[in-house]
Amino acid sequence: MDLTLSPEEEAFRDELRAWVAEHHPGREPEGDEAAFQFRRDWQKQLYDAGWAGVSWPREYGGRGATLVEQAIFNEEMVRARAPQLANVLGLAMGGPTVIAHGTEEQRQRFLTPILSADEIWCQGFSEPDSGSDLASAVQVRPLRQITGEAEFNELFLEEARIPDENIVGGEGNGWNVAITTLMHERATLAFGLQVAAKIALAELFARARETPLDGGSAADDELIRQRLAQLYIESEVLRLNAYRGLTATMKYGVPGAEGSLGKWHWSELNQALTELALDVAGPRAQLWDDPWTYRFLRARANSIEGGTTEILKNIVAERVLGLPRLR
Amino acid sequence: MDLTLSPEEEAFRDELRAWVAEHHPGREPEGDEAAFQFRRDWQKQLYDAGWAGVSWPREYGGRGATLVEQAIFNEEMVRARAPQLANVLGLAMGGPTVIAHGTEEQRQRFLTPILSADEIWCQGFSEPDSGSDLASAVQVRPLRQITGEAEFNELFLEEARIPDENIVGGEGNGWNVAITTLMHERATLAFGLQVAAKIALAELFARARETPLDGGSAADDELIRQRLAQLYIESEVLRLNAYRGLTATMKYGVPGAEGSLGKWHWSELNQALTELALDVAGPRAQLWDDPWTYRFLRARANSIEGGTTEILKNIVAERVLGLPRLR
Amino acid sequence: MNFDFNDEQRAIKESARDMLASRYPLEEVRRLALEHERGFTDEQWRELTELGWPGIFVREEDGGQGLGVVELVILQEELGYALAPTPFFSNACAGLLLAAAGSDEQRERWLRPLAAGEARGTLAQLDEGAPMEPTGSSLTGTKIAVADAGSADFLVVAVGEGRHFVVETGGEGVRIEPTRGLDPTRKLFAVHLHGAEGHQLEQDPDATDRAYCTMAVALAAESTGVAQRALDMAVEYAKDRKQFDRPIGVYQAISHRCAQMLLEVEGARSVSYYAAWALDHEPESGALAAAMAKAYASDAGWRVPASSLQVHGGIGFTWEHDLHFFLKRGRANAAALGDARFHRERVAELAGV
Amino acid sequence: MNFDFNDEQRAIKESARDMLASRYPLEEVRRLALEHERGFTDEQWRELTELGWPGIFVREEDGGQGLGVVELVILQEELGYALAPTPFFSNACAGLLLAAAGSDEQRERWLRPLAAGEARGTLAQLDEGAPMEPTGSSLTGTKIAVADAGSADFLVVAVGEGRHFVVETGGEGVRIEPTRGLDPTRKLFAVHLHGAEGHQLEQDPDATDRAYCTMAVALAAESTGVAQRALDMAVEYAKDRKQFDRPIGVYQAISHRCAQMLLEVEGARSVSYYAAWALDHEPESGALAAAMAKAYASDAGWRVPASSLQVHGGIGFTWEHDLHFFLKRGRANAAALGDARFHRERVAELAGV
Repeated sequence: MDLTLSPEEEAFRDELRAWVAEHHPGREPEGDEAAFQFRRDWQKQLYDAGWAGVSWPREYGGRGATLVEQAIFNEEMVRARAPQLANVLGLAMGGPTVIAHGTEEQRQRFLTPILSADEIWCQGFSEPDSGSDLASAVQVRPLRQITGEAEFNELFLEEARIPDENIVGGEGNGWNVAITTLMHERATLAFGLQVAAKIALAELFARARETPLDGGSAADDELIRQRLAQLYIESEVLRLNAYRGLTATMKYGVPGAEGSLGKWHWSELNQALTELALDVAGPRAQLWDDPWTYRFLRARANSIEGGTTEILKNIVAERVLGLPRLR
Repeated sequence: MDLTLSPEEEAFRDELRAWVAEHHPGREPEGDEAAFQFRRDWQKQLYDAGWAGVSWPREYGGRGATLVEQAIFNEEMVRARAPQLANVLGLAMGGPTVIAHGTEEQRQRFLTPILSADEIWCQGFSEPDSGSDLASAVQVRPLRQITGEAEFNELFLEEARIPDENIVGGEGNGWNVAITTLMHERATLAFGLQVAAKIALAELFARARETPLDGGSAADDELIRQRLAQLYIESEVLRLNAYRGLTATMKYGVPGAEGSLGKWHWSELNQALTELALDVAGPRAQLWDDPWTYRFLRARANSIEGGTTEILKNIVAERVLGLPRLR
Repeated sequence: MNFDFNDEQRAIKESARDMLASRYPLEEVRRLALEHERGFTDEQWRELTELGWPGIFVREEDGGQGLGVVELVILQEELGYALAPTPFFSNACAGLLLAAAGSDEQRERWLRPLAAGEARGTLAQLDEGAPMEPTGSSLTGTKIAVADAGSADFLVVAVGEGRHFVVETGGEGVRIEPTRGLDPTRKLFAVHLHGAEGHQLEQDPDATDRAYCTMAVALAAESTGVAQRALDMAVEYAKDRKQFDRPIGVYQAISHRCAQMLLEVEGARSVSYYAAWALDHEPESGALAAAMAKAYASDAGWRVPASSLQVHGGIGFTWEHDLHFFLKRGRANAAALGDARFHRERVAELAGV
Repeated sequence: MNFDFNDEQRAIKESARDMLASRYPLEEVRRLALEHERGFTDEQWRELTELGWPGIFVREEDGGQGLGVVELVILQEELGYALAPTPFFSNACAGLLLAAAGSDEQRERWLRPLAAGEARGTLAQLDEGAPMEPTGSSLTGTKIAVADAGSADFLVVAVGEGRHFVVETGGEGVRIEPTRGLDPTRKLFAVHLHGAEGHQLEQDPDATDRAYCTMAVALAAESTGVAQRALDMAVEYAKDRKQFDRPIGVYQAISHRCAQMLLEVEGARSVSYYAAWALDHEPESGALAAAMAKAYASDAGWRVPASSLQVHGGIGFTWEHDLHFFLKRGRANAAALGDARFHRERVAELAGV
């Protein structure tokens, strides 16, 4: 058992940290279009420096890094508050799926443009009604969320024809490919999530210290201290479970079901964190002028996006515990 | 809306209260046999004075009281810390079932001995394996619980023959009769439960005041105050829901599904109450010499006995909310 | 012992539900919330006035209907269920304080027109920074999260030691500025006072406390209605939406969640009704009952919509779906007039912990 | 970065599990708990001694194996999983304090025989009433909930200001009386001292604090094992038991409950291992990590068995079923060496809230 970084891992981290410190492009501009272009430029910059897709094979534009280095990369990017990438889903889901299930032609065709953000990928998993018929070509409409923002899109496919050579994993193998896609999403995103949780928690600590309460601050209040401490412990458990999962993945080669556990756990943690933040805000929680109000609303989706908590618990029960499946 | 008692209801309560104050037999003796005889004697005394089965029809030995009076009876008995009756299940389940579904012969045969505790009833609903074959005559063996006590029995039936005239509700009508039995159990026991919860809570308040903590008492501690207050609110909600259910039952004639809600809610409340008591005890929770240790263990059965919480939630979902049933 | 409405109360409840359902379909709620500056139309206010709602709790001598807290709570529950954007509640808060502590002259000047729906008031309670300290009858400072101030004729301004001042919004030194609230169905404003003239109400701690208890219970009842609607939406969705060839309502992750929502909604309802009854008929229990109601409904009021959102999955998180308005109202209500923790501490104190 | 045991650690874990499974089937646990006064046999203790367990964390110079907290935690998790009644842990508590703050002479006198399994100690921490105040080296007062004191050769008695005294149980003025604990698998005693002679350990706050952190982590690991076993029992039961023609494990009320138990067990395990590693290799993180581990495992250690009991239904509530022993151990552990709240407050402090 060794929870410190090896000299190679430390060198990787230090190199990355120095590079990010030098090239960090500052705050994201306002407005959807501008923000998107900003993220695209940032990803291109990473790609040009060899930092996009660090764990992808070198022959497709990656760095061939270890899983630990990939985890370090994710942690460092969050820690530096680096901008998001334009092509998160291509990097986290599409690319790994093509690497795992694609033909050599597909890899040559698709992987590099994912890394360079020349081609942006999206994921289309949810349908308005299960069993619905997919109904002229592709239409995309932004989907506003309860926070007022548009982060997702509605995608309308009407008799869209997909060329045979674009089927990944062969015909009739869709479920298997979809599962891999989701497992990659969960395993790789988890590291970013746990660091994001830690940053949010640090901000909440600061908020509590700055909020006056009964002559002191909210951070002196025993109830709030207990809840902050519990969240701190949960965030550490999330981090440590992710590292244990990573060690197992490196040993056994495939991401396990721990990713499902982590995604579910993170969503509960993040929701609890934003709920506590609004409690700390007290009567001011009625106002919109607080970043935590937005976060509270945004966090409601955490237990839905990328696999609902209900489905994740099913997966844990069936695949980890071996409980029987309802038929 | 009138949550006060009518003059008739007040008179009923005052008469009962005076009677109980005069006839209360004091503390139950040690030992299972002695305790049982004590309870049996107490019930006989109630029966002789006309206080057993207050809401049962007068022709079968009851008092013909209203549901509100039945509720007052249950509350008063708990409030006076009157001994338990020997024949709780006969009074709460067996009797009401015979009244609802029995033939006139059955009513004449069985009801009065239930009230006088001349015949003790038990309920046999749980089997070691579902679908098990019931296997010479009737054997009874006490079943010890995790608290170390024997409150339930195991009942072995081996080729026991039941005379036709003892079938209640007719052959093939078992499920319907069973449901009535359970609904009566829940509706009638609920009033006793909510008062029991209030008494337990008052004892917990006292315990908190007596427990030294940080120079004051545990009752001065903000975390404990918040939890005590929440339990107080829940106990009031339990009481008020029971009264709303009672009003509805009086209006519509049959006990509704609120009984399921109340039983489930009470079990959570009582478990939370005993959990808080052990937290108040701090390191002394390791010791057995505290009545709350016993209560903490005993409370684990609350969410199982008389219908598990899982089954009660199913009932609420299907019968109150009209959600579809899994087939 | 009868825990049910009488015939008159039932009639109020049913006509309120029917009227609100016809006037405030969710498209109208959405339109008022997102496109209307004040959040309600004159026509809508006139209709409520014709029904006598603004004066429902005001004594007949002061031009009201002389009904009780139970009747106010009935309207509030239905307003919450409909999620009707209206200044009804903010106006009622001002009216309750005037009725409790207004002099004869003050009641004549502000309460009578309020009861008649001819003038509206609102309560300005929350300070931006340090508590507002009046100099004689002159008020300076900023109050935030004041509901419907932009369309109110006067404010009841709370300052230290349980004192209240009426300030007319058209007077000198009053500047009112819209602020964005979490809940777009209730319009919030910042009120800046610079030497504004205030008319002090009488200091009657018991009567004022009862007024605040009544507001808390009325808001608890509103949250009960909000939660009930969110539950109804969840149940309907759980019956219709299919996954893996079955309606999702057959899965216990959904059905038990709905059962839990029912437990919370029924609990909030029982304790709100009880508190209303106690304020009307058993004053010695009123303060404790009101604190219980607001504490319980503060939690249930947003947890139930949040739970309903989880039942709905992704669709419930979209702006196009109406559920988010219920979540926002419920959470904003939880923060208004004392949060759950504040009221639990009051319960602890009054229950003798 | 490698969050897994090395080969030696894995070998310790596997041999511990195999040995404990063969020596402590649940009938034997039950027999020791209910029928045996001391809770263990000489033969059982001898076997642990032959394996070198009592001295596992003791330096080789003092006659131990010179291994770390990680190895101690491995044994503790397996002892919890087996629910083995043994004085191993109480003895380790005394040993950790002697190793931390014993003088050369004291270590020679008490730690070396402890490491060799030839003498046993235990920690007497909890005061019956007012804190014990020594007069010179003379101790008077009562300590309660002292594990295995009835079979111990000496006690390490904690008094104010971080001071500790070794008191031999055979000495003058020492009376030891069995008390019934919540958990029958660990025998508790009251220790009455009347002018008993104590040998004071050195006052080294850092070393003593590390000893207490180590005890907390070791107990957290034990609770992790307890919880894991309760989960395994629940999963097995959920696969076998049928209701409505299906194994109950297909119902989400059961399967999601089991998933939640897994989350808590894995969390307790991760944080206990991490804390053990930190105490061995990253001392500056040790205190915070230990507080996290004990806080988390205090909760999981009894909630998981309670949840398993719910999965089992009525049968789980019977005395004949073994589950209750796990619930009782878990809950007693939660109360020992600082409860969850105490350790969360420590986390708040050390994490800089």
